[in-house]
Amino acid sequence: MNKKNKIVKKVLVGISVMGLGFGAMAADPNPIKVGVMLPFSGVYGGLGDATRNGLKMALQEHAGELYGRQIEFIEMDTEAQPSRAPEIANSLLNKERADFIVGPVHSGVAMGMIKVLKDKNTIMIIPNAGIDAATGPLCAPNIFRTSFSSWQPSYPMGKIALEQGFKKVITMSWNYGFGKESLAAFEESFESGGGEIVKKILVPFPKTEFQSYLSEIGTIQPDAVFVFFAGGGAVKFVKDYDAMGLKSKIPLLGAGFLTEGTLEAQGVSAEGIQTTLHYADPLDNPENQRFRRDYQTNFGKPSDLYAVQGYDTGLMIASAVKALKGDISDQGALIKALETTEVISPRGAFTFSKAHNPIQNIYLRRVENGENQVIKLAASALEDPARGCKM
Amino acid sequence: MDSTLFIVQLINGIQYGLVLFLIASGLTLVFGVMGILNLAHGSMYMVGAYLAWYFVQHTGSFALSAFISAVIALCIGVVVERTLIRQLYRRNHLDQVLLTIGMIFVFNALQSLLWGNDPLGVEVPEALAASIPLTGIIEYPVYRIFVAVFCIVVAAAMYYVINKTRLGMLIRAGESNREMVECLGVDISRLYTIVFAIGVMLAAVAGVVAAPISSIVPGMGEHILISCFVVVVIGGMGSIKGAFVGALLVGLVDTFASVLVPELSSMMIYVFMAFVLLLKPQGLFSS
Amino acid sequence: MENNVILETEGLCKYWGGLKALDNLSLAFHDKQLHGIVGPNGAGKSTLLNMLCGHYKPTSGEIIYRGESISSIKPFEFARRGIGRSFQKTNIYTNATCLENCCVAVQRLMGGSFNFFRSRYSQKMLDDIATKALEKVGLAHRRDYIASQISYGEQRQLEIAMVLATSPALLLLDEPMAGMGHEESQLIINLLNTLKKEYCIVLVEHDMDAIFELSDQLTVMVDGQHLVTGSVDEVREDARVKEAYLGQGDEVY
Amino acid sequence: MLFKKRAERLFMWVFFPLALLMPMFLEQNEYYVNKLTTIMILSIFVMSLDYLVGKCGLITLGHAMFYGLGGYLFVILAPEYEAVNFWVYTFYICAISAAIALVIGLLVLRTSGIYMIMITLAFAQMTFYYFSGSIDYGGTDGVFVYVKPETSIFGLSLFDLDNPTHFYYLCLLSLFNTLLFFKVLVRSQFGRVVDAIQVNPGRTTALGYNIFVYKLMSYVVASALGAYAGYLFTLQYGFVNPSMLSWTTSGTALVMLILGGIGSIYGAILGTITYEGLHYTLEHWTEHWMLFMGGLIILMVMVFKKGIAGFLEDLLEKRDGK
Repeated sequence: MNKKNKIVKKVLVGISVMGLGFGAMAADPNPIKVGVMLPFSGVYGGLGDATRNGLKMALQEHAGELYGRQIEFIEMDTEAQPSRAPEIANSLLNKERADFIVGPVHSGVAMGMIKVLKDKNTIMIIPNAGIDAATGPLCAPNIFRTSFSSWQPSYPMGKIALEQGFKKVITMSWNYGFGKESLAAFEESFESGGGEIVKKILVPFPKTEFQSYLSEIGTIQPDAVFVFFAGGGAVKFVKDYDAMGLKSKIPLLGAGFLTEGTLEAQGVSAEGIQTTLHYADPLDNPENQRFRRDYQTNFGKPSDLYAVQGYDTGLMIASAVKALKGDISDQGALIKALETTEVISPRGAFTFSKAHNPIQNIYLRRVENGENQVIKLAASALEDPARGCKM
Repeated sequence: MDSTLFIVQLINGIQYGLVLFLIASGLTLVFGVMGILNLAHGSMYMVGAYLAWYFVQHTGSFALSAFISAVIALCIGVVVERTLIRQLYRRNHLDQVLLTIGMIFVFNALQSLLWGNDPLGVEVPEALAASIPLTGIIEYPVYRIFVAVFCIVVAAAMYYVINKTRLGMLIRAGESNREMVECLGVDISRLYTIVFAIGVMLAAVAGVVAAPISSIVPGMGEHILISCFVVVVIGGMGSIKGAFVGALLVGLVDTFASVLVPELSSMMIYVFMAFVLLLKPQGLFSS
Repeated sequence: MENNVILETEGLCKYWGGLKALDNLSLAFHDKQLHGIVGPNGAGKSTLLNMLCGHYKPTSGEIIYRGESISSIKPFEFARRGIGRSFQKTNIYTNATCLENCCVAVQRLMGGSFNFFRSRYSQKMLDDIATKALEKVGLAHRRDYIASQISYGEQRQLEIAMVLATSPALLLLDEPMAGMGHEESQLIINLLNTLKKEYCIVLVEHDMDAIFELSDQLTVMVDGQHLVTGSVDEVREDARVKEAYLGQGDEVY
Repeated sequence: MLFKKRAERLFMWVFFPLALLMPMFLEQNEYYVNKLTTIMILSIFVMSLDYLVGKCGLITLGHAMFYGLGGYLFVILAPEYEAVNFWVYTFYICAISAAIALVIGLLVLRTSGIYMIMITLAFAQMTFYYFSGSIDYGGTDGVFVYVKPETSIFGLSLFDLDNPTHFYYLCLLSLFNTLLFFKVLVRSQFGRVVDAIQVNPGRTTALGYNIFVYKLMSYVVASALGAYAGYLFTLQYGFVNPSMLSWTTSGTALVMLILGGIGSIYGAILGTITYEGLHYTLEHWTEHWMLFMGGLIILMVMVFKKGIAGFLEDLLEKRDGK
């Protein structure tokens, strides 16, 4: 009934070849079950798809190192509907008895999942949702994150804004968790360095009618504007900001999601926008170049941030399985193995903090010719403060 | 709020209101003439935006894309009316709600199948890409002014068609008395097909026109649909004039609420609607 | 002898926009009398009835019931004061039995309509009163029939039974004989002859024979205006009435 | 007799004994117990909607508002780290929801038909946006319920809400009571007037009933039970989120309702089971399940108007007729 994916077959082929090498070892005949809880329809559908592709790609590449274990994927569409999240998580936990549950994209769904999965006999790996609480007050030994906390990408931007000479800044985002946490992180570093937030605008989610706010920004005339928007809202905001003639007069700064997966739709309006994020497509390292090439070959479209995060999740699972020689039945040992993994990611290698959030580099990027070009390293091996985590 | 900002916000509000009118007019027209509540109206708006994006990719011309999209929308309207909506004339509102909810599901699925889920954007056509300086720092995009003018032209055209032409006469007659129109020897089912197709086309054209100043994303239809509901309920169901006034009011309330009570701004249009209904349960311009 | 006046109108007007549906009408309705109202189409008869039962609000003027002005009370309160009404188009609960139709009417008097738990089928007293109302109009034998399955004439009778079941003091009947055959009409005429001994009845009817036979008082209206009120004989002789009807041409008695 | 139709009795005799025994077969699998519990909770919600739409003719597209309120009221009222009494809070939540429904009903019920559909929707959107933007209640991320209530009455505690099987039985009991309550209500003297209003409002007014009051009462009762369902849903996983209030929740409930058979009360359960089953199957079968779900809904409206309950009734009547 569940989608047993093609990859299972491919993995099997890989194993029969590898089997010669590991001949002495009796492989556990049961597959490792990876539950995938991502949105495949609706606004977040594209993100879910990319994440899944990345995840599968990583596990496929490392199929030979899993000590004969097969991987079975069980995919569930969350529809980005938080109220359904507990039920789906419950089905992966109790019905499918998944060893790993990968998901979600949306922070609200993450809350619903954590409620069910916290301290349970499975490993939850968050490949995107940035909600601080997941590796803060709600942190748990069996919850990991391969993406970022909301705090991480925005925090370094405060310092950079000051370096560039901006003293008075307006911050703006949707009035929801991810946005508010991003603004708070920016404010934290910006204000501690002596900057002043002249106004904080919270737009009701998911409203995309920005005209009135932009008019207000034009009247206040700050040194710069720091925003958090993503997806469709980011497209609309960047275009409106440009059309109102503000871009050339008031520099636009943002958390990286502002120009992630949206550049094509934003067109020339995005040129010159500076953002901070833990990844950039043209990042110059061999892993990234190989990853982007292989992804293009495998899936016939360019990779993106979400694919990288999914890929790293796959790498993490593969490395833990490898470290434990295929036997993942002891949860304590499995958690230990995951905690100590160093993921050699296209974004650069990263390790995990005590709260199970990546300790990673954050890059300053600027949009040039429709690409997020890396300007410099904004923060090196940045660790989320994990406020409220008692682990 | 100083006076310049006030004027800028006034322009913003009116401009937003005019776009709302363009979308809501089809909804209210279809309801007024046919008594059909089309929840899938927002999906038509979405379809329009996606079609515009698709054809701009292929033809490179915004005007041509707009034309092709409008024609396709018209055809969708005819097909949907002939196959589905036709069955509903003698049914109650509940069946209409359910059928059109089903249509939303189908349109959303088709959108995802055909065009994927990534946010898309259409560039503003070159000829309208400029901006006019408004205050020292704010410029106003020409395209938005074009959209406003376009909406006014559509409103005027609708006014003309409804009040001065034979089709308009039939539409007005159909609103007040279905049997009478039938007695006049008019093929009412053809009239309905035409009206429904025009309604769909208006929604799609609104999607096309809005495409360059919005992001084209899955679910964009449902979000706008609810705003349209507020517009037509305030204006009075079935009244084009009401939709016009309602749209402008909603545009202004929304814009000023965003500035004055930002935390509650998304609720304000609903509060405003409740207030209007308290005074006039049938809306401002009900027949 | 004159009976007590129970319902009066004073300068009653109803305008629809610029159109005067009813203009400055002052009438008095007496207890235990049948007051007929005739007039050509558009004379304002139905408008009058609709105002007397609270369905429309008068543009100006007063409706006085037992000395109290009731122009501004809610429609349902008219019925509670004892003003019962039958409609031009049959207006019953077509999906329910005749008994159930009357029970709805009785229950309003008996109370318990806000009782969430007591079964509607266990109310013997209620059923008895409802049955009596059916007997009164001669429908006892149709008690357990579904209302949509009885004949048209019987449906009209049922409607009157429902009104009676509310224990009214006043009956407003809007063309109870419309669309009926001769025999059926005769049944209604007999019924009304009995009822008028107990109730004040206001009857709007196109059947002139019937109305002349039944009326104690008769009012003729034309174009929303009051023309004449008097006994049947007085009205018969009135020149203005003849003119009005001849002028209309189509409705001669 | 409370259950007059054969189909109804058949359903009662099959469903409830089966539901009663179900956890014994499913002991091994917590998921199915939880899934069935969710279906029961949704059934209560859909049933309250059926009473409004099917029995009172009040078509609403904003019933989710009360579903969500049931959850949020608990989060607002109950202390965060202290177990409260389940029954006391049931009372609080139903009473407050009823009061809110009373106020909203005063406004909403002045309108009818299409207007009412839209206005109920607008009110639901209002609460949706309120909780989406609220900082105290988690905004779009939602909030957790950390401690579930205890269920003692006079010192006797029947259910442990942290135990899925116990919670299942609590929901089954609630569902049974709700069904019984609505059947009694429909049969009652109040129900008689409600029927009368539904068939012929003009006549009912002319008989001296203030029909507004009856509609309002019905609205209040149905809303309070809708909130109760939302309260249970919240307790099941201990999680509240604004998406409970979204208009798709109301729309889906309407679809379940018509699928089960509108106005039949027990059909709500059939509709919910069928919808959830279809959703589950389609979802596992194809990523584009929405296409098929949409198609099914359209088909259903076109040809399967009476729903499963109506189909069953016709089937049994035909057999009886022979």
